[in-house]
Amino acid sequence: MPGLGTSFGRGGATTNLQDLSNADCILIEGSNMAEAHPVGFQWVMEAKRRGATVIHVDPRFTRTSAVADQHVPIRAGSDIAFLGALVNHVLSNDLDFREYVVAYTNAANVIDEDFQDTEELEGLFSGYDPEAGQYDPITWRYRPPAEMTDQERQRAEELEDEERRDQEGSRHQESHQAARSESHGSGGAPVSWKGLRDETLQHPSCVFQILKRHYARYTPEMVRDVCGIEPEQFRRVADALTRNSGRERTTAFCYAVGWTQHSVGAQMIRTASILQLLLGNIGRPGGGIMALRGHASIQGSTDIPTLFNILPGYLPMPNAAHHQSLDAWVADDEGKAGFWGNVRSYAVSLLKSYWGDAATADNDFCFDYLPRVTGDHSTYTTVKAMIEGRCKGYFVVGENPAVGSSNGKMQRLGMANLDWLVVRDLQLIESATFWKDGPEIETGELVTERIGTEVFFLPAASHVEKAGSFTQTQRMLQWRDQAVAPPGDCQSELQFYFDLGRRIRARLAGSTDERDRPLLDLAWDYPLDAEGGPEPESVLREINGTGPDGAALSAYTELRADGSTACGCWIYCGVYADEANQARRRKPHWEQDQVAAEWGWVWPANRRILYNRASAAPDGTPWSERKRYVWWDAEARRWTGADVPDFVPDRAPDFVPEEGATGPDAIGGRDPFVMQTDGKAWLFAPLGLADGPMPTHYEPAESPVRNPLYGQQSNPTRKQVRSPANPLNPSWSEVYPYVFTTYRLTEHHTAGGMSRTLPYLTELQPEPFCEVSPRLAAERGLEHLGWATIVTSRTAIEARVIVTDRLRSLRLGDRFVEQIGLPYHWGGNGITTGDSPNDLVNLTLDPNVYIQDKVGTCDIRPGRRPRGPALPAYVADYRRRAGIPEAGEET
Amino acid sequence: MGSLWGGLDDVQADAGYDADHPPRMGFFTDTSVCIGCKACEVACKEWNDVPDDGYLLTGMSYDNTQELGASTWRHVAFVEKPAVDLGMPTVGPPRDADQSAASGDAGIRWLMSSDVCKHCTHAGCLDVCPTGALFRTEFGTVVVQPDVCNGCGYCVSACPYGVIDLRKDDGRAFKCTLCYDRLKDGQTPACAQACPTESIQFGELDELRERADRRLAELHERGVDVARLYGRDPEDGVGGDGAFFLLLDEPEVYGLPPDPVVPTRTLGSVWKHVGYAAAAVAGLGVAAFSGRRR
Amino acid sequence: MARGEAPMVPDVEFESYYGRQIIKTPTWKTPDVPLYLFLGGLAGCSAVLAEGAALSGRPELERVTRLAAAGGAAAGTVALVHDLGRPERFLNMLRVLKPTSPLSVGSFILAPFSALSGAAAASHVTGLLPRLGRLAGVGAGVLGPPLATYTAALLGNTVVPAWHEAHRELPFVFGGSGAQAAGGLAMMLVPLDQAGPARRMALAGAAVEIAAAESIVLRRGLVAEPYQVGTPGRLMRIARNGTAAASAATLLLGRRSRLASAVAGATYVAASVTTRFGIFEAGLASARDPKYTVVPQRERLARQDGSAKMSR
Amino acid sequence: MADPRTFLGWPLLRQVTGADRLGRGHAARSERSDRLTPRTASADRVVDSVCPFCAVGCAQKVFVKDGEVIQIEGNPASPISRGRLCPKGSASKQLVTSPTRVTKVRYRRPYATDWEDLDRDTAIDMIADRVVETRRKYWEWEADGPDGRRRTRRTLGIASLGGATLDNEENYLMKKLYTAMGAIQIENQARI
Repeated sequence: MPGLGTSFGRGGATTNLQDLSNADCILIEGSNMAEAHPVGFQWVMEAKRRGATVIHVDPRFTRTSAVADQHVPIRAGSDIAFLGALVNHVLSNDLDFREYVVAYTNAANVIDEDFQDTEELEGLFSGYDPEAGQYDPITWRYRPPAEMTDQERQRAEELEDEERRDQEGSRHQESHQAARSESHGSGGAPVSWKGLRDETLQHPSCVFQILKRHYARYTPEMVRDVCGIEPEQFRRVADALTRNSGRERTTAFCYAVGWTQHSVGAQMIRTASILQLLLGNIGRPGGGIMALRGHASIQGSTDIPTLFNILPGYLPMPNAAHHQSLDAWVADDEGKAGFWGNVRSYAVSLLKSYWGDAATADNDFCFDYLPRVTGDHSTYTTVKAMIEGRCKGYFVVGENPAVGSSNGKMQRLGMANLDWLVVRDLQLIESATFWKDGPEIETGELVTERIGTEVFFLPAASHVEKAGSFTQTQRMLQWRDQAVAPPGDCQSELQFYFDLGRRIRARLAGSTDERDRPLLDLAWDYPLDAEGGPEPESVLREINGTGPDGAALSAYTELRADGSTACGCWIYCGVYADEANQARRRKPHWEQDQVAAEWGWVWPANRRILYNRASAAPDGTPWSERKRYVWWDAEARRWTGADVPDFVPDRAPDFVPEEGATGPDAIGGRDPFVMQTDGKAWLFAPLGLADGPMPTHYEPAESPVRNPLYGQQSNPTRKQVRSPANPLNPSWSEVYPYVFTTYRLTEHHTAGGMSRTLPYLTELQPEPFCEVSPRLAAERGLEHLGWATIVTSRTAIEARVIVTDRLRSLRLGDRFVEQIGLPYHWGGNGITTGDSPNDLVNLTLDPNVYIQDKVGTCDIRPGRRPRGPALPAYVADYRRRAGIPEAGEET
Repeated sequence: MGSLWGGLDDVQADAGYDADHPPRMGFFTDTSVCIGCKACEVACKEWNDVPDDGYLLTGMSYDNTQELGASTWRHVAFVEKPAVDLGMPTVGPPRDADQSAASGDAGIRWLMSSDVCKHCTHAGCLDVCPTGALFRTEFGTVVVQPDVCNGCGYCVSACPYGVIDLRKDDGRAFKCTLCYDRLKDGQTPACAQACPTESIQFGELDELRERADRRLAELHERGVDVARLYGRDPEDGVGGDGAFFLLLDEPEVYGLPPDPVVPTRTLGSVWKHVGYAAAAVAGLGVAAFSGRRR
Repeated sequence: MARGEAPMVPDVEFESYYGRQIIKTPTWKTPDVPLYLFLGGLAGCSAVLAEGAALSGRPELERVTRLAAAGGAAAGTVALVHDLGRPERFLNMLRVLKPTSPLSVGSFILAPFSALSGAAAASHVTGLLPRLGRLAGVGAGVLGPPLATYTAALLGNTVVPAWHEAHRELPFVFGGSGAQAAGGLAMMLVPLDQAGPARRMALAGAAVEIAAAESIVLRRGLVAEPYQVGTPGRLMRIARNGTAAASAATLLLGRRSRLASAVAGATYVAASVTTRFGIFEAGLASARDPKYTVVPQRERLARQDGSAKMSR
Repeated sequence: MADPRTFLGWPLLRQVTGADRLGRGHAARSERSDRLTPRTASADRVVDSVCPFCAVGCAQKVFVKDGEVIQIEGNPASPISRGRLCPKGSASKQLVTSPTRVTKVRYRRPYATDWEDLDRDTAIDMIADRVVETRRKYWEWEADGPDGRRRTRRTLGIASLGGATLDNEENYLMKKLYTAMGAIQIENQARI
């Protein structure tokens, strides 16, 4: 999300699936779209049928590669080197879409003179504090404009003091940084002013030149040595991308967890954003970056987050160090340019929807009822807290961490140390039965009779037994009606949590303790449906927001900061416009154009392609007839086109905002990125990312090779979860010489709870297997369909062996790197069972979003793994041989 | 009377339906856009309540379904082949041609194809079925009537493609019905509706054949010379298939017979020789008594 | 001309889907179906002998052959119904009469034959309604030869390579083998003086069967291989040798020694059964290996010089 | 086939007298084949839904008869999926009607070796008690920050994981309740 959020201002896919059919070239990387999003892939095939070139970059030759025009085998985790080289190719051959780049990106912005690049500091940017493992972004700022009005200069100093206070004052400002980066799901990071710009792009410190220098060493030969991709094939990809960009042609990118699940995940997406901006593909039909989300409503569960560091609409959870009042909480972004400038009205509206009448102006609208975060409370840190006995109660709802989360053993050790655990799911998943049949029971590391966790398994309602909305990968909300009643004790989470909230409030009814006020004042009365649960549409209406007269609002521009409006999630305001559930619209596509605006509802404001102002030239005319999409209608003095314009509807292309304008008024006619405080897309991110303004290739935490580009081996700001249960394989170790990467199969669903329990799916892929190249099979004596044991410093698992040419031995410089493929769906329960590959994965997290590095090193041996206590002994022996200190202090 | 082999324009009329019968429906499976997702296998089983049949990792690439049979009416085949024998130069930059069959860097080809009953113009299974359980529907498709079949198994030996089989614990023969019940209600068969990339196309057979010819020409023009149609020719050994294919390699690579022929084509000769033999036996009988007394 | 294990045809190069068979292995169960093939032949030819015996006044021969015809038909029907997946629906065999289905045609032969041969045998044994019995016998006699030979169409009209390639010879194998069996059985149970026709029937049948079977086994090309190697090969050789020995014994001692006649008869019957099992197993073997389907079809295509069998 | 005893229903007669002389089509039809209709034709209602598996959001039609789901297939009207589904989406009926689905509350006592029954109302009461108790026991008004103690008003005793498979409305109520409760260790699949 922050990858897209900081680059463009919103953290969601910039386009939609149908639009892929308008692309002239589609690059699929960090995704196996034909297998993970097969029905969405029809649009890629549509483009292919019209002559588009489809390129798939993936460590393995998958079902996507089978129908792609080019498959580029790449070493897992080395994507930034490949994409950086493409950026270098574009810049050094002047193949960028210059008019687009100058007008719509911050290429012309000149950066602070104190800024130093990784070229000068051996892989680090200026402002790195080695002890805290974090950056101080002060030197990454825009250089102030030559002449500034007094008001601007005064504002600049004010903000500068605030920045300095932030940096020196708080050593533990991770969550501040994380909250800031994650909160750019909607609303770019705030910079204090538009900065000095050299539109000739010649100034040595302008972003364009900095980028050129930064990626100068990312050559095709470097790509061969880092990624294992032959220069000749690299050039074919580069040609395909550049030939299919510009006024007449557009290229689209598709990615998924193949990019997000890395310790440099956000930066991989940043590189793609930079490349697409240089090629001028953002905001245009057949262009953009399609973030392919995994679960049905993962976009929804970050827009309306069950996440620790954000509130609905990407409002940051208040941070104890900075936000002790409503004003402090909104100060960071209030008043800046762009729609994010109205953050106070969004925040107050949220507090009104939480605490209703109890929230008044004089009590900061109950701001003080909000709990505050003090750093990283992400799931892996919480699991560590469970192991250390600091967290006692756990709800696991529609998720299966024992198989789906990384370092499965830590997950189970954590759950074994709880007082109570509530699991809500359709089937008895591994996370509910770890105490009875988990892997640690077999090895003796845990003993059932000594696990004190009290476990409640409450059956859940399926998707046809409850009404509600999902938010899909193209930011579309689609409503589901209820088909049948939930059987037996099954109930929806809506029913369960409403009931739980009611019972908790009943237990605290008489309390005069200040602690309980937030619960007692909570606006928790909803109209009830036939089964006694809250009426789902009433909750959606609350999310949409209501005005002073209680009527449903239709746009977030109607939200006010005076408490007269309430809104559960400001970016979803409009989903209940005109008192109608817009997400429930089902106008058949044959009665609409391809944009199909009357099917479901897309946030924000039902806009299907974001930043579509950029689909028109600076003067408002379409870049070309072939790629016409949104343009300026001179007579009607309005923006018009196939989609809801992502711009101020009546703002002329030549409009220049007056000095000191704030919020939406500060958006100029040539600023398509309306959520960014400078209206431009960020090639260079002065703020908002914990690990640097420009993506830089770092090796994963566990890598078979040294970082050929810099002395700095891994991401300097990566988040390490230091725990005896999370030892790391030393890099380029002979004991763990191979790379493994986990992935999904079409026939199964993530942790297997919804597919390994179904005969029709299990018979399609019945047993866990690993995919290895013929060369590796020969080297380690692995037989096709035989057994293999894969071991890392965490644990060892077994899997059947599939020897296939689809896994290529990659030549990196003078040596071969072998990659092992591991589908991760299996666990101890279900029709067929097996070991969970995620048990192998180490916890090294991306500093922006705390997602783990799914790539790691391992060893592989023929035969099944040891059983019982012999397993931990076998793994410990490996650790010893690799020189990893036993359970002592991390080196 | 009814024709036994060779071209046949109106299979329904040949099976006794009057002139206002609906057009002949069928499948055209364009394997060049198949992504091997097996949605067709699941959608078919879900609609027809076909039982699951075995959890076995076969090692045959991603095909653990193995073959068509009584409890598998759709089967997606997976073949991993080196791209070298593509009949096209793979060295040097590929033309801008649609290389859907090959990975651009001459590494590997991964063929996928969703196999199904061919609903032949001259169907061996239908011809040999003694009870009339197998019959030609008004849509020109070939269907087993489960309330009639007594499990004699003759159809299993008469199918040149090895599609139909007896279901072990049930005793009767089963195969794809081209969703005969859905067709009666004007609906699309479950597999065709589910197929994400429309590799499986359902429609009137004549129109599908035209569409297939256009697609073949389009692929040849893009340099994919290995593309060929299989079962489209009304003059082939089964009179052309109701469900035909666009393949990217020899048929036997997918487990399909290169030159399938309906046994009925030689039935005339079979009956003739049976007649001769019967006469011979009768002759023997007479001769046996015409000789000397003892 | 003993044939060794070595197949006549060298190993051939062909592509397949992981070596899996292309056509399905026939689902007919053994011993049900091979036994049915034998019993059909026995019953059919016994009915012919019975008519001959009735006309030529050989009461012992008539009694044995009438019982053999009726018994064979009944046992055959039981074997056939037992082989069905849904035996309770055996009557569906008479739902339609399909000339394209040898089994449908066969059902309309077996059913009346069983009735008529049963009636003839019953009337003969009980003496009731002799004229009707005789009439039924004639009917059975007429249906005898078709019953004995239609089973060849049953196998010949399949896609099983070993059977389909041999569809011209199989009727003669089955017809000959049926005659051989009927004659043999009669030689066992009928006194020498009345068994002359049985001997002649057996000898002639054997000759026809051996000639036809050898032309199948010795055929050039891959498809004869299943009849040469493995169990089917052995069975075919045992049957051929058995039949030849029985014929020699019949010629030399048939007329003189009651014991020799009985032994020869028994050998004839055994050889006939073995032939059926040999041919049945050969068919299964040719279905299980894809080469027997692919290679001959490739050769056929090549012969038609790749004419537009498949539009490229 | 028609009951062989009713002479007129005998297909052989239809074969001999009709146009289907070889008995390969019209003559061989059984009554069942004539009356055959798809089970969805007799559904009580068709409900608009969306596949619960991945984020493409394929629209589904859910056919219901006598309170049971009899079919789930793609909705051709959808501009995203055009009526198509992947293998998982196509298995949706089996997902919602799976015999191994748990429909009764399961409860495991601390240190116990097996599940036991527990009625739902009691279970939710017990959970509410535990939430209140754990919240009280691990409540924290302030925490050490870089600039000294700062007000946090939260509990670190309770955590929650889950929601990418849940509805927006459900995630909303969960975050609202947890936030009011002071529980901040709230996470979901966006993190894995």
